[in-house]
Amino acid sequence: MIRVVVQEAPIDLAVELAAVEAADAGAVATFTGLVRGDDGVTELALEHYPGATERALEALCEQALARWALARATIVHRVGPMVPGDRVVFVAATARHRAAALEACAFLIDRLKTGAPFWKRERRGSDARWVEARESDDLAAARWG
Amino acid sequence: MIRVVVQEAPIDLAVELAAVEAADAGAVATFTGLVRGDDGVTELALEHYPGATERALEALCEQALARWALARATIVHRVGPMVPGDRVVFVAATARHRAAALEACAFLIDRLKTGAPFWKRERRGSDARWVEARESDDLAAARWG
Amino acid sequence: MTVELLYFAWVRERVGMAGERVDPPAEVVTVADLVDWLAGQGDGHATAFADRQRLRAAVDQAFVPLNTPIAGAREIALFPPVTGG
Amino acid sequence: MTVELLYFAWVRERVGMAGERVDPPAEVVTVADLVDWLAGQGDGHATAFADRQRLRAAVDQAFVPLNTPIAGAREIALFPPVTGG
Repeated sequence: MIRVVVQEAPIDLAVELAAVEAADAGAVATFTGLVRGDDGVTELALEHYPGATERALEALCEQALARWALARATIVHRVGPMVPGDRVVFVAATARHRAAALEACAFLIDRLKTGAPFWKRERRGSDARWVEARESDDLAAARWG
Repeated sequence: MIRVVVQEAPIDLAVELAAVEAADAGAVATFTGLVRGDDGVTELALEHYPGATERALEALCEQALARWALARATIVHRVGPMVPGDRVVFVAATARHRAAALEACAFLIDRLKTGAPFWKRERRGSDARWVEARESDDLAAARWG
Repeated sequence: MTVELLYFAWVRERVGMAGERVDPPAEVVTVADLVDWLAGQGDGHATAFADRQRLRAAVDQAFVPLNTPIAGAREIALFPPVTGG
Repeated sequence: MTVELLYFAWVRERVGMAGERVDPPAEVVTVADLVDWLAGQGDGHATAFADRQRLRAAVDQAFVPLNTPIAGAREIALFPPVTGG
């Protein structure tokens, strides 16, 4: 089962986890990405491509379900302006066996970094700039072949 | 930073996640193990070796901190009688970078299966039996060298 | 051929709009041709489309390489490499 | 030498107690020797300690192989392979 949400509202982990655990699968692996404030960032704004984003994330979930014996794959992504500590993305994979859940969770977040149309703009005080793509993200996604 | 708890009380994910996210690290990987009821199990009871259990789990967290650049490693393990759907174990690793968080989380749950003194007894109606150790768990733990 | 263009991130900012409807000439066959043609449509466009190495594209919401033909496309999006997640 | 023994899971159930204080003879040098000696201490003990392949041990809360010497140990735990997590 696939759940993909792109939203401007904050991500409520209690709600997302409850939805994920409702599946009758013993292994629940999650990844949550938070806005980091340790390098002076005061605001992170995320732009996306409505429609194409949801398609890309659903395609990622389908790939995960085809590759591992999962009960459920979930991606919840926030867009718009955020501040340090806010949750940007929540990914979850549930399965009967922990290896499938853990691997699928890592796959989803690695692929999401390079395969979905999101763009980050960081603000430090009055200075705002678009984040450059990182080669390390391409490498992490490539490892899944 | 290490947090290890062995408790008879239910695991409260909201509390545990809040504690984990308080660390100023952008990547949060978690694994939650639930009691499965799909093969007729009506109750799972977990016995442990008080004192030695906490030491073993703390040692696992220390190994993870030595091996990956983590902000925080957390293991919360429930003991005593549980029913299907209950959370047995919650593992979390936080880091600046997602690869470290994801790998450390997988390491902690793999090692925990073979390296900590817990014993499971399953009840199906009136029949109760101790769960046999599985070779696949030894193999999963061995892959971390 | 009339096609709907969408711009994101700094492409949008440099062009100065989120999208436009265009009718490129017949010699515009691929996305790369479209980028070259757009670069001549004004100062903002020139800045946005100067460096192809830093541009990515989607045709009808599917990510494609820049040498992809655009015949029959309804919606083409142009944007920098993604930095999501 | 007096030592505190702890039993867990089906070892505890078969012996019929969670632990006991024992004073094994001098020829009991290793954990394996202790297991053999305990097997002769009664019917429950005999059932619990019949199959060494299925027994694991900790000396003073450190997991050890069964050929580990027990000299100086204060607490020895005997139990089945763990099935945790």
